[in-house]
This record gives sequence, C-alpha cells and structure tokens, in this order.
Amino acid sequence: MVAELTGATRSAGPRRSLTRRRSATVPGRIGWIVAQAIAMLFVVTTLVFFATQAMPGDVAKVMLGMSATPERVEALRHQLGLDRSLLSQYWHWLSGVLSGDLGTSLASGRPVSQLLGERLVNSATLSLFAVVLILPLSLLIGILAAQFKDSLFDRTFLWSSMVANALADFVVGTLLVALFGTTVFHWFPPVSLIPAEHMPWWHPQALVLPVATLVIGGVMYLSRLIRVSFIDVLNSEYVEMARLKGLGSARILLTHALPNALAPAVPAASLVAAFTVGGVVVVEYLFGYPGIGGLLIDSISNRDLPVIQAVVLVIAAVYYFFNLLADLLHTGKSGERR
Amino acid sequence: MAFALAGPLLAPHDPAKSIALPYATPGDGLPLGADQLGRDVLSRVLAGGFHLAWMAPVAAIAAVALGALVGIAAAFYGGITDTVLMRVMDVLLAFPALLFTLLFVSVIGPKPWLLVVLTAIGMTPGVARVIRGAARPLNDREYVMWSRTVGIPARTILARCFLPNVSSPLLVELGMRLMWSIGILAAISFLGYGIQPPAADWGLMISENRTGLQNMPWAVLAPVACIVLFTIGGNLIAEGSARVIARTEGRG
Amino acid sequence: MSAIEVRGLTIALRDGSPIVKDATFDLEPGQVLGVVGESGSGKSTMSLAMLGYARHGARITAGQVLIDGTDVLALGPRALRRHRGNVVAYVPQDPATALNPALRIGVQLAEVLEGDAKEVDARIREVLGAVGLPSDDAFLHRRPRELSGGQQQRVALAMAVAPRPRLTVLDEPTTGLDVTTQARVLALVARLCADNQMAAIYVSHDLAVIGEVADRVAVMYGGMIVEAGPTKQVVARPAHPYTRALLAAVPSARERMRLTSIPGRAPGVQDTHPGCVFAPRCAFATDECTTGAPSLIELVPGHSARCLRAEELPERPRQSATAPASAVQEAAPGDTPLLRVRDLAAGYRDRQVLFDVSFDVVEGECLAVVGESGSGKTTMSRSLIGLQERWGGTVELGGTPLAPAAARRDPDQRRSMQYIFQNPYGSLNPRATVGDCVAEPLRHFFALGAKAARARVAELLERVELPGHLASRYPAELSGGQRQRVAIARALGCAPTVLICDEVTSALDVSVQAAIVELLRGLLNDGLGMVFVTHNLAVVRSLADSVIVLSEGHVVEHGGTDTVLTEPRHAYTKALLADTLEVSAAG
Amino acid sequence: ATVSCSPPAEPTASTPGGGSGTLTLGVVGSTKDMLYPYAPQQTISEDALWQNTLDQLTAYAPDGSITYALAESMTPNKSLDVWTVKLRPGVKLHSGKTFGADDVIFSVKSLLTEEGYPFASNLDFVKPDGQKKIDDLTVEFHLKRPFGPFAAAWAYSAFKMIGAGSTKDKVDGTGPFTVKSFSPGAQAVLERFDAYWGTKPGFSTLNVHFFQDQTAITNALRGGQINVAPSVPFSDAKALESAGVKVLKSDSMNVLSLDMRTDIPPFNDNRVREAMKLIADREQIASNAFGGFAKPANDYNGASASCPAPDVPQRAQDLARAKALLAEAGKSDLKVELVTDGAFPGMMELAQLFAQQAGEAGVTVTVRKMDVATLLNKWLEWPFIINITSSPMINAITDHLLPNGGNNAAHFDDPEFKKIAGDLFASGDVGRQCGDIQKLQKIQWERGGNLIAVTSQDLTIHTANVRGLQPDLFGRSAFRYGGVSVG
Ligand SMILES: Nc1ncnc2c1ncn2[C@@H]1O[C@H](COP(=O)(O)OP(=O)(O)OP(=O)(O)O)[C@@H](O)[C@H]1O
Ligand SMILES: Nc1ncnc2c1ncn2[C@@H]1O[C@H](COP(=O)(O)OP(=O)(O)OP(=O)(O)O)[C@@H](O)[C@H]1O
Ligand SMILES: [Mg+2]
Ligand SMILES: [Mg+2]
Repeated sequence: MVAELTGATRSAGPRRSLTRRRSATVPGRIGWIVAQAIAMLFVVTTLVFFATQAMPGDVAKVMLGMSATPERVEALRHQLGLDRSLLSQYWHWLSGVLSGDLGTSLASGRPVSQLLGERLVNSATLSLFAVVLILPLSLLIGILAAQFKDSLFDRTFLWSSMVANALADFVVGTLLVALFGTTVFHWFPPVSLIPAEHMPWWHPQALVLPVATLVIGGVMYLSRLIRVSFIDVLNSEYVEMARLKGLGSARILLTHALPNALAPAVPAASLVAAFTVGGVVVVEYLFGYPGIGGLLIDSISNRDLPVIQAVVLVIAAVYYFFNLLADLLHTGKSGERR
Repeated sequence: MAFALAGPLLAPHDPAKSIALPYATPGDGLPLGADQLGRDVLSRVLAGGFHLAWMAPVAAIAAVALGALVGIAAAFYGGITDTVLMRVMDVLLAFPALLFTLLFVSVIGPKPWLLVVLTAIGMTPGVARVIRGAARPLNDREYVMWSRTVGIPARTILARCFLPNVSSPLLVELGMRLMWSIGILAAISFLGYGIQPPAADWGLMISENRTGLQNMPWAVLAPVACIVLFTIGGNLIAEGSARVIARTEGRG
Repeated sequence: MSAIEVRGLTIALRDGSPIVKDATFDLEPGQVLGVVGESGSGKSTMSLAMLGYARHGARITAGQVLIDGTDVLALGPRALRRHRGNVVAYVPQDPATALNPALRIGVQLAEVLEGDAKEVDARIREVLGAVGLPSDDAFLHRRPRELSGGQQQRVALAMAVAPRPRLTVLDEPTTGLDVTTQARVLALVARLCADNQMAAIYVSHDLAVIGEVADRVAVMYGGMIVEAGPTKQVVARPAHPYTRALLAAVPSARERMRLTSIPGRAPGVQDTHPGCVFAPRCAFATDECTTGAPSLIELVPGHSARCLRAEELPERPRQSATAPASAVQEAAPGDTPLLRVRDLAAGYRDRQVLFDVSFDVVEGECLAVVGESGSGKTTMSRSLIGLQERWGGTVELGGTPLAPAAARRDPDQRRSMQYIFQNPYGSLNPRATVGDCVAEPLRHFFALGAKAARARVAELLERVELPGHLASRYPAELSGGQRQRVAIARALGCAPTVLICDEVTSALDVSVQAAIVELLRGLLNDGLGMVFVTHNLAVVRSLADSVIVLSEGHVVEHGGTDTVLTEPRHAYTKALLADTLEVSAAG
Repeated sequence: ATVSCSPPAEPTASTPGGGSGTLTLGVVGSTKDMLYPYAPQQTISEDALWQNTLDQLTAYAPDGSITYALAESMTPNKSLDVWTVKLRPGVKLHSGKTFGADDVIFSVKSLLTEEGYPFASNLDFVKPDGQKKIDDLTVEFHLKRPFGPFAAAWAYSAFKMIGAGSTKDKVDGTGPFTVKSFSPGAQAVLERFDAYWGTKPGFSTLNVHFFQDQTAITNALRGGQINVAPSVPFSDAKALESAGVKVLKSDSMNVLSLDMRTDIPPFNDNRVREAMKLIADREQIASNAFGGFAKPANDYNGASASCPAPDVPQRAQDLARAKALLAEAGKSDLKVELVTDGAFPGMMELAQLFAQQAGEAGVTVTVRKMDVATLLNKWLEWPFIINITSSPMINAITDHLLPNGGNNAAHFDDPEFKKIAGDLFASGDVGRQCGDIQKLQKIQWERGGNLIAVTSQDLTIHTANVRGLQPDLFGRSAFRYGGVSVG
C-alpha cells in the first residue's frame, strides 16, 4: 500500500510534489524555505569565489601594479594567504562567515564588516527611498491610466513608459544629471558626496537624482503592470456587480477594485524591489554614491575577494528575499482562490 | 530595425574616421556634427545599430527559448525538478551581473557572441519564472490531464500542450526581453566591455560622448533616440504578434 | 398600468447589430417573469437593461423601461445610481465571481443600504435570516471564498432584496447549483416576491426551473421574445415551434424518454435573416417563414407568440416517445464485468473523501453516479482513471487489476478506459485543431500515418455527428456542445471499452444536453460500458441502467434505475428526488 | 561607531579670505589607498594625499628642475659614492617634533626594506644600513657604487620622508596639512599645518573626495560640489570652459606611449616598429585624441628642462614608407591587438585614433579595453600596450628603458643603451649627463619600442573661486596649494 501510494504520488500527481508534502506544517515550510535560501546563498558565494579566482589577475598583482616582479608578487601572495590551495582558502573564508567573521579586505587590510557596514546604511537608504516612492507612485499612475484607459493621459503614459523602459538606468541617470545637475538646471548635486561618518539622510539633496533614476525605471515598469491588472479588475464581474448595486465610482475604485488589483501587483512590486536593489550598483557608480555597489565595483577591480564575497552575499540575500516574497505572495494568492 | 541593419550602407562618411575637430557643431556635410574624436555623428549613428540589430534579438530569442524550456519543464514535472531548476535560476539571478560579465569578457575577450550569450543567460531566469507561472495552471487543464491519462509521452505533452499555450506570455516576454537586452548590451558597451571602439555602437557612443552633452548634444541624444526607437519598434512587433496569436485563442 | 412596463426595448452593439430586438412585456408586483432561451439568445442583455445597464460594447438604443412610471433609461447618471440597487436589484449567475473576493460579506451587504449603522445592521441580519443564512458576526466577517456556492448565491440574493427593491433581476441564479440547493433558492425567491410584493425577472435556460418559479414566461430566441404568456399555458400549449423544441429537449426524471435536440445552431448577433429567425431550425417552417418576419400574435389575452403558424401549433400533439430501455441484464454470475470496483477509498492529503465504493459495469451498461455537490463523484471518477491517489480497494478492467496511477498502467489499459471531462472549454487544447485533437490518440496508440489518421478522424467526427469540415477549426470556434462531441470523438478514437463521463452535460443548454445524451445512448448500444457522473436525476432516467447514490463519500443506494428512482429507499435519495423539478409538473 | 542624529556643524565655508576656508579636491580613488607612502603603488589619489602631508629631500620644481626641499644641500665625495646631506633646520613634524637625521635614516631604511615597495629599485645604489648620522641635521649616505645624479634620484615623487617611529597606520609627516580623517575610497579631511616650513596654503581645510570614475568628478565640479580636479579628459575641456569652469592647462611630463615588445614577433623587427611610428599622424592625434592640448612628440621620453633636445628629425606620417618597411619585413597584412585599461585621459582616444590610422596603412589594429586587474595580470606580457610615463628621461631610464625596469613594457634591451646609461649614472657632471641623455634619446628614437606620438598637456579644472593654482610639469597643479586661496 505504501509503495502504491508513493507510486501514485510520483507519477499521477506531480503537482502534489514533495515540496508540498514537506510543507504541510507551517514551521516545516519556513524551515524548508530557509534551507533553500541558505543552499542558494552557499551556491552563489561558492560560484562567486571560484569565478573570481577564474578572473585574470589577483589582488597581489593589482596591489603591486606595474612594478610587480614575480618575486614580489609571490611574497605578497604569501603574505595575503593567496598561495594556499583554493579549497583551503575557500574553507577559511566559509568557516569565517559561519562564525560571523567576514574576513579582512586584502587590499586595504581593514575588516570587511567595517567596510561593508558604513556603506550598507547608504545603499539601504537609497533603495528604501526608491522603493517607498515607487510603490505609491506606480499605484497612482497605474490606477489613473486604467481608469482613464485610452485617454490622452493613458496614451501619454504608455508611450513614455515604453521610452523609459527602453532606456537602461545609466542612460536615464546620465540624462538626469545633465538636465538637473550640470547643464540646464543646477538644482541638484550631480554627484552624491556623502562624507563617511554622515548618515545619507543628512544630505537629502544628494539623494534626489539617484533615487529619481531608480524610481523612474521602477515606476514605469510597475505602473504598467498595475494598469493592466486594474483594467482586468475593472472588467471583472464583481466590479460590474458593484456598479449594478449603484455604488459611486470612487467607492468602486477604492474599495472594490484596489484590493484586488493590488494582489497581482504585489509580487511584481517585490520583484521590482529586488531589481531596485540590483540596480543600485549601476546608479551608485553613476552618481559616485558611496554604497555597496561602488564597493563591489571597487573590490572587483582590486580582485579583493573577501569584500566581493561579502557584498555578493548581501546583495544575493536581499535579492533572494524579495524573490521569495514575490513567490510567497503569489502562491498565497492562488491558495486563496482555491 | 531595418534601419539599424541597413544603416551602415547609408552612412555618408566612414564612421570610424576622424574628419573634423572633436565636437564640431553641425554644419556642412556633418548634419549632426562630430563626436569626441571628430567623427561624423550621423554616420556613427547609422552604423551603430548594426551590432545591436542582430545581437539584441538573438539574445532575446535565446533567453526566451531557454527560459521557456526551463519554465515549462519546471511547471510540468513539479516537485524536486521544479525546486532544483528554479533554485538554479535564482542563483543565476542573484549572481552579480557585473561580475559575471567582467569574468567572461576578461577571460574570453569582448566577442560579440559572448556578449549575446551573457545577455541571454542574464535574462533567462526572469523568463523562466514568468513562463513557469503561466504554465503551472495548465497542469489543471483537462486536456493536459487527458494526455497524462492516456500516457502521451512527456516530450509530446510539452511540445503540443504546454508550449503553444504559453505562446502569448512568451511573445510578451520576447518583446520585453528584446527591450532589456538592448538595455543590457548598451550598458555593457557603456561600461566599455562591449563592442570595442573604434567600431560605432549606440551604447558606446553615449558613454563616449556624455561629457560633451552640453556642446554637442546630438552625439548623445541621437543614439539615445535610436535606442528608444529601436526598442519600441521591436516591442511593437512582439506585442503585435502576441495580439495576433491571442486572437486565435478566442476565449478558450 | 402595470408596475413594470417594458416597451420596445432594443439593445445593439456599437456596430449597430442588435442583440435584443423590440422586447415588450409587463409585470405586476409580486409576480415572477421567467425568461428562457438558449445560450446567446440575449437573456442577460435584456435583463441588465432593467437596471439601465449595458455591457461594454453594447448600447441600449431604443425603448422604455418604466418602473412605477419612471423611465429607467431616461435617468441621469446620479439618479440612475440611486435607482440601481434601491429600485431594481440584480442577482448574478455566478456569485463566486460576482462577489468581491477581497471584501467581507458584511461590508458588501452594508454597501447597498443607506441610513445609520444600527438600522443597516438590523436590516442585514433580517435579510440574512430571510434567506436562511446565519446572521452572526462571525458569518458577516467571512469572505466569499469561505462560503459554499449555495451560500454565496443566497448572500447575493440577500444583497439584492435588502433595500426592498421593486424589481429584482435574477440571471440564472441556480445554474451552477445542485438540485437540492436549487430547490431551496427557488422556494426562497418565490417567498421573497410574495412577502415583499416585489416583482422578479428570473432568467434560466431550464424550462423546468421556470415552470417551478415563474408566473409568466417569456421565451427568447435570437434576441427576440418569440413567445410570452402565463407559464402554465405556455408549457401546456406552446405556440411557438421553438418553445415546443425546448420542451422536447428536457429530460424527465419520471420516465425514460427519447430526447430531441434542436438541430442547427442558435443564430449569432451578426446573423441576419429576412424571415423568421427560427426558420432555419424549425420543423414547421414554410416558405413564407423565410421571407416575412412574423410579429407577435396574441393568441389568448396574455399569451402571444411570434410565429406565422402560432394559431395552429398549440393544437398539435407533442410527441414524447419513450425511449427503449437498453437490454442490459445484471451480469451473469461468473461473467467478468468490464469494470469491477471493490472497496474503493480515496482522499486528499489527510482527509478521506471516498469510502468503500463497490460496483460493476458490464458491456453496454450505463451506471449513473449521483450525489450532491462535494459528495465525491469527481474524486471517484478521477481515481478510476488514475488521476487521483487511491487509498484502498481494487479496480479491475476486463479482469485485470489496474494500477492506481495512470502512468503505471499499460498502454492497453490506458486506451481501454477513457474519461470525458465536465468542462468542455478546458478539455481540448486551444492551440490544436479539432482534427489534431482527435488524431492524437490515433497516432499515439495505433501509430496511424497522417493520411490514415485523417480518414479515421473524419469517421469519428461522423460518429459524433459533427460535420467533417470542423476538423480544421480551433476549439475556440466551436460551441460548448460541439466541443463536448469532439472530446467524445477523441475518446472513441482510443477504441475504449469503458467511458467515464463526469457531468458532461451540466455546463450545456438543455437542447445541447439532449443531443449529447442521445449520442451517448447510441454508444451504449454499441456495447460500451459507461460510468456517468451527474447530479441531474432526469438525465439519469434518460440514460442509465443502474444507479449508485453517493452521499458524503458513501454509497447509500445501489440498484437498477427504475427501482432506485421509483422506489427510493434511502432518505437521501428520496430528498434528491423530491427536489428534482419536472417540467410537466406545471402542465 | 555611534550614530548621532544631526550633521556635525560644517566649518563655515564662507569665512572671508585671510587663509581660512575649505578647498575640496576630487580625484579617482580606491579603497586600497593609504597614507603610508611606501606603498606598492602610487596612485593619483595617494599622490594627492602624500603631496600634502609629506615632503621629500629634493623635489621637482613645477618647471622640471630639481630643488632642495627637506635637504639643504647634497655633496658627494670625489668618487661619488659617499654623499653628505644637510637638512633644512627648524622643520616641524606634525607630531611637534623637529625633523632631523634620525627621521631621514628611518625613512630611507623603511623604504628600502619595505616588502613590496617597488620604487626602491630606483635607489638600488643606496645601502639600507649605509646611512650615518653626523649630527641632528646631517646624514652621510654610503652608496653601493658611485652615483652621479643623486639629487635627481631623490626627487622622484615616491620618496617621501616620514618621521621616525611612523607605522602603516600612523604616519608622521612634515607636509602642509595634517590628516584629520581618512576613509579610503570615500573621503579624507586634511587640516592646514600651521608650523609648515614652506609656503602655506591660503585656506584651512582640504577636503579630498575620492571618486570611481572621471565623469562623476567632472559632474561634481560642474555642480559646484568640488573646487579642483586633476587630469580631466581632453575632450571635455571645451565644454567645461564654456560652462564657466576654469581650466588650467599645464605642460606635462606625462607621455602616453604605445609600447611594442621588442623581444617577440612582430615587433622584434625594428622595421615593423619604425613602420608603426611612421603610421601615426601626430597632428591629428594631438588635435583629435587630445583635443588640441598636445604637441607632436618624437618617440623618445622628454628631457628635463636643463638639457637640450637630441639632434634627430621630427617623425611625421609617411604611409608609403611604412608600407614599404612592412613589406620588407614580410608583415604587409599585420594584425595586432592594442590593449589598454583606459585609465588615463587620452588613452582610449589615442588607441582608437591610432587604430584608425593604421587601417590606412593596411595594418589591422584591434583595440581591447580591459579592467586594470586584467591588464596588470599580464603586465609586461602584452605585445602591444598603451603605457604611461611621467618622469623626465633621467628617471624614466631605469624604470622604462632598462631590461629589469618594472615599466619596461617594450622589453627594450639594447647593449649600447645600457652602456651609456651606466656612464650617465656614474658621472657627476651635469653637462656630461645631458650629453648622455641625448644619446639615449637618439637610440630610443631610432630603435626603441615606444611610439610616443605626442606630449600632452595636463588639464586641471577648478571653480572660479580658487585662485593661485600653478602649472606643473608633473601633473601636480591640482595638489600644490602653496599660496592658493578659495573664496
Ligand atoms: N457587450 C457585448 N459585446 C459583444 N457581444 C455581446 C455583448 N453582450 C452580448 N453580446 C452577444 O449578444 C448575444 C446575447 O448575449 P447574452 O449574454 O445576453 O445571452 P444569454 O442569453 O444571456 O446567454 P447565456 O445563456 O450564455 O448567458 C451573445 O451572442 C453575445 O455574444
Ligand atoms: N484537490 C483537492 N484537495 C482537497 N480536497 C478536495 C480536492 N478536490 C476535492 N476535494 C474535496 O473532496 C470532496 C469531494 O469532491 P468532489 O470534487 O469529488 O465532489 P463532487 O461530488 O464531484 O462535487 P461536484 O458536484 O461539485 O463536482 C469535497 O469535499 C471537496 O472539497
Ligand atoms: Mg446570460
Ligand atoms: Mg465534480
């Protein structure tokens, strides 16, 4: 009987997957998710570790620069522990991370956690501001476009969002800098100089353009989705029913359509949040913003492995978190439907 | 798109040749002026889409094909296959694109095919997620259940039931990915790891000339406009075909 | 002057093609007007016009809807909004999609009421009580998905009647419900109308339902009211051939009848006819009918029909041929039945749904499985076919035991038992032509070449009475009945010995249902064994040789159709039978 | 660190003249920058820091001549192998101590023994333990071998002096500024050292912001966020000037050279090297790649101001001759890859323009830009690369043109050149040194592995409120603040 049962599970009901079985209880499910997340981070960092190794050049050569002689490089490699076997280096790094020690930057000799800490606050602020602005703005624009579908506003929106989507962050950023920072208007600082000990929100001016760059990309993408999901909802039977009940259009829009239109948009929003975190690298580079994106670029060009690893770990974790959130919100929703 | 492909033939000057002073303003024989090395902007703009015109669609198609394969397989087999495939996609997503690009470009060199592959791989996870989402409900469709009950081989079910029925999200994805692959390729060029100068390329032009924006806005704005037009064109084509396909679907 | 007067109501698409043409009728307070007609005849469109509403793409182009003298169609947007809900209320066909999934029941109910919170609350509890639902806070805090279909429908009903409207429009409110729930809702509607002096328009494609609830009936065809009159009279003496045809298609739970479907297909909105819209499908049509459009002829006061031969038709007898019961005997002892099921048990995750189901099906036998919604009918048929985890028991096909999972069965077993799904819209791959769909098993099981397959497909389509040219069509271009036939053809292509049909007709109009039932009857005569899952006892009577009755996963009754339906022993079966409506009951 | 909730009070930037105010400098920097001068590399950002916190015994003057700084005099013995260095009296270290012989001995020992400090090879004639303190202000250098251009050697910008007892984390210096805070890759705040011995800056705080790319710096200056920035791209100058930014143009020792490996094909054949040199259209490179801020150069490293140019004709583009030479060498359809990291202004432009010009001679040059680490990974292995030198010939020789030089990307190894160089270093006579330098330059012109097309200017941009910046041959215009004021 048991054999029959498992047979049935395997072949006839692939959808009733092992995942589902395992996730029968709530703690079990959370455990499974966390296990997957950890496995994923492990794989990512392992890959990053070996990928970085595969890249031409190492930190010793970078540090010695043009005047590196083989002997000097060897000496420095030894000093930095680069001459040990890959596996032992990796194990060293991994055991450090597991015990909460991210290691020491090879290039600067400072603890990675210290390097990261300062910049994490900056990046987090930047992404947070962007995400906090993206959501309501997308909602507003999406709703208006859906409500006035095919109107001038809607068509203008569709076209401009297509243009904005066509342009990568760096182009938008470049144009914004030119327009508001350097050439036409001099309204905002074109570069985000935030002194090391300062909190980024002490310099709201410096945040404007980078946040705007992220926001434009995010809003133009997300509001399209919201628009579509709103149009779907506005065509739904329950909205028709609400009309037939004689409700006012404001009430229909806010009480009836909004919660339902939001449902499909929420996972998308959390994906956008994930993208925003990813997009931070480019934007930070563009605006000279002292965040982890800049740190990543810097450490890649220095081949400063512990720093690269730490930054990737952070970005991947955040990214994965939002992806997971999107997934959970999504399955939660389809679960509701059932 | 035809414009991008045919552009090089129309160019009045050699796009890689300096014929005037840097940032010369538009004038005789230089309708859009000259760029930072004194090359004809018009010729460069005309020539600059060529690479993009084949690389972006190829990358987008490859990404969509691969992503569709993964997404459909994950949705169909479910269970462990699903988990493993999707986690692999997550790993790809979480792997910093910059590092990824830098790694391969520095090992292999900035070969156009490599850029296409990198762009395609970078976009695959996103496609896979979407397609998996679109394909999962198909498991509950009666025609898929029927195929399972009579024992039609998985391969046939995937090809006949799944693939055609995710074709509209697939085309929408294609449109979007085309858009994004242009963005990504332009960004790689912008960072200097893409098409190598002195070849003309829109992304490269933006990056080369962006500091001269005030004196010679054309050198930046023209390629920007081209990227936008190209993208929108590609997107409209994809959306149009999605609509045509959706029509055959009726309300089924 | 009547309370509700509709005059010359015409609704057209933006391009001008009319969906509803010149509809005219009256209604008194407390009266129920039944509107019947095939799918697409314009019932919904017409009834929505009572609220001054037309769906996107359509427009009310002419006519008046007078309610106590006020023309609804002439109201401005504000007045119209006040009017909707308060004066005319609407009950949708499918409350599962028409109730907002995100809002609590209480909120949705309160929305339609005005006045202070206390009054509103009292009224809500009152109407909930009236429709037989609990009115405690816990219930009000539920969301629609936490209710059963019947409960949702009653919530929608409560929502409609709460503001005490003059007129309630009910658009097929019981189509998705099982007989028991349907009976309850119908009784409720009748009571609410009587108690509140509320007029109602009740839309349905089921004449039996209309016969039960309506005082007057309007039969719609091709956007026109082709016959209208007191229900009793229309059912007893139908004046329009279309009404007659509809009546002939309704199966009866009392006696086994040969069902006659209406040949052809209902006209689309764009189809234009110079003559009578029904002429192409009419058994009584004369040359005249194809040229001049008939107008509404009043036969007796209050009963009129739109037919040139309206005067003579009611006099003609309605033939109702009793169908021969197929000559199936109980399997002789020692004979192996086609399908032998013993102690079948199944369930979902940790919940058992099916308990110890046993039965046999012999060659040419149709075994009906009846039971209310949720009784485990689908679960049972899915575990027969191998789509469902089986928890216990055995299933033998032609004497050999079947593995629980379809994937583990051998090809011959998979071929011999075929499954027809309830939903005709989902059972065909929308991206494959009809020909490809039907050819699929031929290629798979018999490795037929393209040409041989094409020939066989044509044969199969013939067998299910579909024109051969449909082979190149896509499912989206077919009607529900046609799709169901394609699904049957595909199953036949496997040369099965046993066919499992899960509610194959419940999504279809009665006339289409009649055609499918007759088609299946033909197959039974060819010696196919059949398990026919349904909640419709009338269909059971028309088709089945034996019946098992499922209640909460247990077989509560098992026997020959006649025995079970005429002398039900189990209380549950009795109740089921009592709730089953009978069109002739009215006549 | 504790997080306080309001920004610390900014020093009032608008304090009128009289030596206060803040000057903000923007440079490309990295997280591996440090204050300790005996670092493995010398980046522009570190240079900016060291220049302003530390001093040298001798230094280059802005015009290229060598001046005494912390040293007051340097006198050799007859055989040129013992030099007596007298120190400037009364120089204060930031720690408050007086700078003296002990500090010099400490510094010299540190820099010669510091692991991974590459520039020590320029001082390979000095014994790490050979320095003797004569008195507080006098040190005797005992050399491994006779060495003539002693003062010039110490002027090399890497040889900063630090106070005895300095460590990597805590550096004591004598420079015009003290370090208030420093976070690598982000920002450094320096404060004027009021006991400075030299010309003091006319402002009190120097704020150094480190950027990741040049464009951001230019933008920051346009947005008024920084006051001064060094080495802006040539093509930007015009746009910046028209936007109201001041551009200080200064002649420069910086030369970008296309280094061809003389030890492997195809460039081991001098005909091929010469053909490449003849391909370059130097006028066009000057006008288009360097925006006009360059003069044609002649394939040898520049002289210091004190020596005249060698007697060789100016090379000009001659495609016919180049083709003939290539044909002669059997390399008519030559295909080469030119690598660069594009790290300095003009590099990418030069590469592109040269590739374009080579095309006209039938030579296919593909340009490959790579990141710095990739370039350094195969440093000295690339067959064709854009290199940069920024020192006068006399300092370039060891590094750039002799076999073991860390910067000898061309792998130039010429017996005659080696011999003359040996003579040069062993002589104490400035006239003879100049003669030798001319000979070396001639050899480099004739058969060297360096295509030096132009000598470019160095552009420093600054806001209009910065006054007193001076042109400087060594690209230090942006960092030398003696007498500079803001506001
Ligand atoms: N807004 C509209 N746009 C286009 N066609 C419409 C519209 N509303 C109705 N129709 C068409 O008009 C005809 C009548 O539709 P209606 O919904 O009134 O039929 P019905 O009798 O209620 O059918 P059913 O029993 O399937 O509900 C159908 O053919 C339908 O396709
Ligand atoms: N996938 C599922 N997971 C869990 N429970 C299920 C699932 N499908 C059905 N059930 C439950 O099993 C029971 C029997 O369902 P089943 O679909 O067999 O009923 P049915 O008799 O076919 O009803 P209907 O007439 O509504 O089709 C119901 O209580 C239902 O809630
Ligand atoms: Mg309807
Ligand atoms: Mg069922």
